[in-house]
Amino acid sequence: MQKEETFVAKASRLKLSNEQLIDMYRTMSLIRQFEYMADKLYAMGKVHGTMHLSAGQEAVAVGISRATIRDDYLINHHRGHGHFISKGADINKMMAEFLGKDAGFCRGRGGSMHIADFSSHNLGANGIVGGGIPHSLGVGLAIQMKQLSEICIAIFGDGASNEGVFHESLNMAALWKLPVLYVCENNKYGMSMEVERATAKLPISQRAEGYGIPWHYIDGNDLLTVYETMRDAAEFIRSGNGPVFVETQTYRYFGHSKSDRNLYRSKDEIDDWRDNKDPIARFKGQLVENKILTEEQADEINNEALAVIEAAVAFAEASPDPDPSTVTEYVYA
Amino acid sequence: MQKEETFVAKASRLKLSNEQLIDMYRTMSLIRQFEYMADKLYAMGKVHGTMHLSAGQEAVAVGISRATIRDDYLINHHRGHGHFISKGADINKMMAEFLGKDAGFCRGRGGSMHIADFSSHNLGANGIVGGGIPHSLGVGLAIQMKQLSEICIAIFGDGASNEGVFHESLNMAALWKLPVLYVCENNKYGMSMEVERATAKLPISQRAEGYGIPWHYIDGNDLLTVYETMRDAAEFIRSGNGPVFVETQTYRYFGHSKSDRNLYRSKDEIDDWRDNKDPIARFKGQLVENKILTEEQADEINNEALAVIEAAVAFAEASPDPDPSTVTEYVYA
Amino acid sequence: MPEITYLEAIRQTLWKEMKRDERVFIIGEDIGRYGGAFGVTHGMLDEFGEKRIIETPISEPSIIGAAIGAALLDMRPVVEIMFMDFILLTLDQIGNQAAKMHYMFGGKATVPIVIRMPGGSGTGAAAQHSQSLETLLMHLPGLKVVTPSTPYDAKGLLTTALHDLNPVCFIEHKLLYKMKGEVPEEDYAIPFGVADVKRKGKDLTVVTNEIMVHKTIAVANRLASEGIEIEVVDLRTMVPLDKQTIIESVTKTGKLLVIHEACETAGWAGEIMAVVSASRAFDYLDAPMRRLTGKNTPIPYNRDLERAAVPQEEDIEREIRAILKGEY
Amino acid sequence: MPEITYLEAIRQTLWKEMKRDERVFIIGEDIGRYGGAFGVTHGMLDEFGEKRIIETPISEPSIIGAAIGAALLDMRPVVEIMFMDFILLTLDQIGNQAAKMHYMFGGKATVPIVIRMPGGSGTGAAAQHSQSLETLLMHLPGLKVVTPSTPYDAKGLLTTALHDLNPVCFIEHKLLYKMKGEVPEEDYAIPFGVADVKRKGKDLTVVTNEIMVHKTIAVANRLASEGIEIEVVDLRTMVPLDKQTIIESVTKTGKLLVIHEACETAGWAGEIMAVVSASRAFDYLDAPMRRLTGKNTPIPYNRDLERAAVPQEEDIEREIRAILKGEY
Ligand SMILES: Cc1ncc(C[n+]2csc(CCOP(=O)(O)OP(=O)(O)O)c2C)c(N)n1
Ligand SMILES: Cc1ncc(C[n+]2csc(CCOP(=O)(O)OP(=O)(O)O)c2C)c(N)n1
Ligand SMILES: [Mg+2]
Ligand SMILES: [Mg+2]
Repeated sequence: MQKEETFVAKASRLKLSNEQLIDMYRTMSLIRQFEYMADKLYAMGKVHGTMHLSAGQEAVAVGISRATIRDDYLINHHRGHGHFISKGADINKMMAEFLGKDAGFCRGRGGSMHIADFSSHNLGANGIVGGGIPHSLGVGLAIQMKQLSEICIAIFGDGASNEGVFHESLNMAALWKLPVLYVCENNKYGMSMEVERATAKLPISQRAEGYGIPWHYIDGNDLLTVYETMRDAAEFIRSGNGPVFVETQTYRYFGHSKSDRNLYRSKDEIDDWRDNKDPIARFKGQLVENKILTEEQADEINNEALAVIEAAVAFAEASPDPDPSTVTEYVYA
Repeated sequence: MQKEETFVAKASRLKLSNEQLIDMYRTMSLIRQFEYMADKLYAMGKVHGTMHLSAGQEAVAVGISRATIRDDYLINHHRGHGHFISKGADINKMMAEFLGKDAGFCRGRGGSMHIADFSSHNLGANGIVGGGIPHSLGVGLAIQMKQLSEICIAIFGDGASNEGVFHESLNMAALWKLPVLYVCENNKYGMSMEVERATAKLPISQRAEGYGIPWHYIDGNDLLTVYETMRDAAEFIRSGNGPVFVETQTYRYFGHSKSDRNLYRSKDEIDDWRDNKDPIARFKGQLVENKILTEEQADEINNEALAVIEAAVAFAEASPDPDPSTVTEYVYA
Repeated sequence: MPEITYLEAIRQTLWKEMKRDERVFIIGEDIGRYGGAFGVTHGMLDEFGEKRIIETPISEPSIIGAAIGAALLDMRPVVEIMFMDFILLTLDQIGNQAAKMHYMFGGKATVPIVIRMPGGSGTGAAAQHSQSLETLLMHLPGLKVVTPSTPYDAKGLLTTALHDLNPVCFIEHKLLYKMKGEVPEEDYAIPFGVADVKRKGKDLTVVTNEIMVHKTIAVANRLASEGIEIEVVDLRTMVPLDKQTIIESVTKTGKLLVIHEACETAGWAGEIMAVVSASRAFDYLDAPMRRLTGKNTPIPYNRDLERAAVPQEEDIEREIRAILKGEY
Repeated sequence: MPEITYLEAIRQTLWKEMKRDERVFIIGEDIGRYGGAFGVTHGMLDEFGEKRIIETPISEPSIIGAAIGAALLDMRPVVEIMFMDFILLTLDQIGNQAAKMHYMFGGKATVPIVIRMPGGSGTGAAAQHSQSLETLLMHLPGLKVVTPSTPYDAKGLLTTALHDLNPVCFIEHKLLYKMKGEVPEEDYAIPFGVADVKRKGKDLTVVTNEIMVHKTIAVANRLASEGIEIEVVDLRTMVPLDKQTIIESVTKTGKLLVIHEACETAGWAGEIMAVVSASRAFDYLDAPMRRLTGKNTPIPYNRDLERAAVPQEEDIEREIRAILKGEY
């Protein structure tokens, strides 16, 4: 049935105005530009550490953030730029952190893998695969105890779902009916490991069945599908029904991290995803086809996004490095 | 259908001779006597450390050991006396280890929680809940690499199935089709925690579904059911089909360990299991009813078992304590 | 002043703090009806209900993880890890997460958690239930590490721990649970980083913690009859470490013996020696610094072996006498 | 003699040993087509196939557990843990299981595993990918702990590790992977517990390991032009520890500086001081023993901060000069 539904019909059923749709496009574009700039800065030798870029996965981030409220708590993973951006993080501070500058979110201590912005309920990325998953339990408990209306969104990858804490946490979240939306971004690989070689049975999300948690396996590159699934899940969770598990099928374009030579996947595969399944191109096509946006407007949005990113780079580069004499600051509160 | 089958018909279908049936009874009795003696020795102040008694769970141990071969590898858990005994461990050395004596399996280093007998492929008990589960992976890999005909049997409790390694291990065992029989002894509690409060969805064994592992949830107090399930599972595994998961519903009579005041369960519940579902009484009833054994013969077997245990105590008590000057022996191989 | 046990001092402090601050909750295994493996939380379920005495499945890493998440939302979780040995299951969450978040996030996250854990040998629980692992925790920056030796200290230090904004590892020695001591009913806090000279003396400084404090005092009392006066410095908190008290004592006595139950190799005795060596006290040493520690072995089950694995009073006495006689 | 990198020395040794002994296999994450995060196992999948280069899901505790099980059946597993930091996830399996089995089971189990792990900072990987945690491993009896500083040592020590019957933690410093050095083609083994005096000197002993060996030698070479002769003791294996070489060197020079990248508090520098203090070398000390270590902080991301967190050549030089000038 869903198959038959036109884009316009779906958008209107979802009560998404054209402005909202365009804003979603804008945010995806911003993420994409951030990631491409990150890659470029790395190639220019300006990035000291490692990074994990999410280009190709933008629809997941934007779908989630638009389907939830700003104050919902976000637990992010290493490939987290997109989620931060779509949650509304200050791009300047993000870029500054990425470049290790004093003006960065973490004053240069964290870098790409450890961006956080607690003031906006963005509880941070994590360099330990799966490391953030159990934090969802405590956030969920705190929400219950304080009787807050927010929910917790915990993001992790296909690879992370093989860590022990995944199992422990899903069990407890289900037992205690915690308000947590678990989102597994399945981008087909955990570093070089294909999901088929790492996960005994697919989809990953069917594992949620074992804990009695409702689950969905969806096309993560189709923005409105992501949006709808997340919106419904969030509503279900917010109403006190306990956790939901959503697996989003997506793909990353760049290598796993800075040192990846992509030996484990074919150029054809990458090209196929890029050329035929790109979430941004797909969404833009839908907007253009339905006259919500013109090609020119889309280009303009992309240019604006690039300008925002370039300004962020300028901001970051103008920021001083942290003073080495402060190296032991923040060890203890 | 099974329900209708008479005991005799079932035994004969399973090709179990009367001698074999009586031997199974004997072994259950021996385990029971060991556990009661252990409790008595503890009450007499002769046991320094802690212990986890398996009285009530004898049918699981005996069913497994009789359904598998002597050389299959056993990974045991803290409540492991029964499994060791039914695998044929030397009772004298077991008792000596229980009492911390030099003649014990581990020369007094291990005690109740760390009995092992590597020569008979009994790879040891474990004081860490779930700690032994991942060892099954390596045993399975080694069996595959060496092309052995044995399988690995990994025993753990309902509580252990909530540790992260449970998930990690089941996933890898399924991926690699390892020859492992996973047996979850569900005795309704992990220490004081009822399984319903600890496990989001029951039976525990349905979790195996998430890894594509065949699973069974059976009455662990019915010896022939245990025997048949384990025999079939072992055959399936031995033929190269990968792991099987069996959950045996059973019950422990004694407290969790030496310091348990049983506050978390009712006397009625304990009595009900003891009086109405006891695996030994049930099996004896079947043997007697079908004239395979007389009451007198059963008593005699029990007396013999007690005599074996008493002799083991005598052996253990005659054994010297380890020499304190050897305390740092065995730190390194 | 009322005499209560170390265990009761801990329970009462938790109880009071839970009454005072509704952000405090306890999470762990078998802490409800069972009252915890050692009975510390006995009765608290009835008082506070299962929303604040949260019993968990056996999932140690995620128990710590849960506490971290709650702490990030300004709750005050207290975790009971049933045996200190099981922290080895949780060191990613303790060491890579809780300890580092404040730093990694540039001071923006705070992780106020108290992780209680019984440590030490002496109960016949063997290698996986008897370890003294405080040194591991000391080596992970971002953690505070507390090792009370008396009911009085337990209450005062736990009070401070419950008000600290950092992850605090609060180590309770199993053999101390039943020890009685005077504990004032009114509230008091013992600041972290302040060692307690449990016995004054001029001839030799023993720096120690936990149960070894008591063993050392027993020996010191015996030696006093011979006119030998041992100074016993109970560190109380391992991180932060009260370097000053150590340095002053060693400067006075000129002799240092560090005693711990933890295994010798890379145990914290070396840390104390490094502190002394970097201080003016080094010049006052008139004998080599010595340590008396647990042996480099897992803890064995048999009672005699178990005793042999960690320092006993006779070992302490022998060691002190040897130092005083100049045998080293 | 051919010059090869530290990384190649490790790969060649693994390769040879896998050719020689079919019980050896490698298990870990991304060690196949990817060749491991640092490329150490590059090419080995093609040579040995996926039955012996076993790629796993991201499940560190159970990877170690798998190795233990295989070792119990007399296999010779080599585990690659992608970053040393992740051993915190596995310390139950390493410390409560692998390290203790031989002991707990009265000498009947042997657990011959080599656990390879890259450690150390300097790559901008920040707090959770840059730690130097060898001290934690040293404190768990039953483990051996190896820290090669050169391609030559890496080959010789890895050969020994692969023949040892105990769990061996083999720590590779990331910044050393590309370092070149002479490595004989023929087989050789460097016994554990034998430190290497990488530079002889009479004025001051530096005891160190890994990358700090090279930093110290660079400083020592500069100081030599002023007539200052530093002796550089490269421990090579942390457990077992070559106490004798340390003692002899300090007895000769009368001055000790311990340098490690690991954090200061409860780091292994204290162990070295305890060893010296318990030896005749203590009497020969003519200056306080000193340590220069990583700061008590998680490793920060920013390059300048990261440099500031661990000893650099200028720090080493300053520290040596201060000791020699009698400033302490
Ligand atoms: C505990 C741990 N193990 C391994 C790594 C190294 N590592 C970083 S990301 C990654 C792959 C994660 O895969 P996935 O969860 O699918 O996320 P993706 O990178 O594909 O977004 C690995 C193996 C790590 N950082 N932490
Ligand atoms: C890692 C770990 N956590 C907790 C414990 C304490 N403990 C010992 S046995 C046990 C209960 C285990 O329950 P289950 O697996 O069901 O086995 P049972 O005792 O019921 O046979 C607990 C919590 C432990 N030994 N190890
Ligand atoms: Mg992935
Ligand atoms: Mg149970």
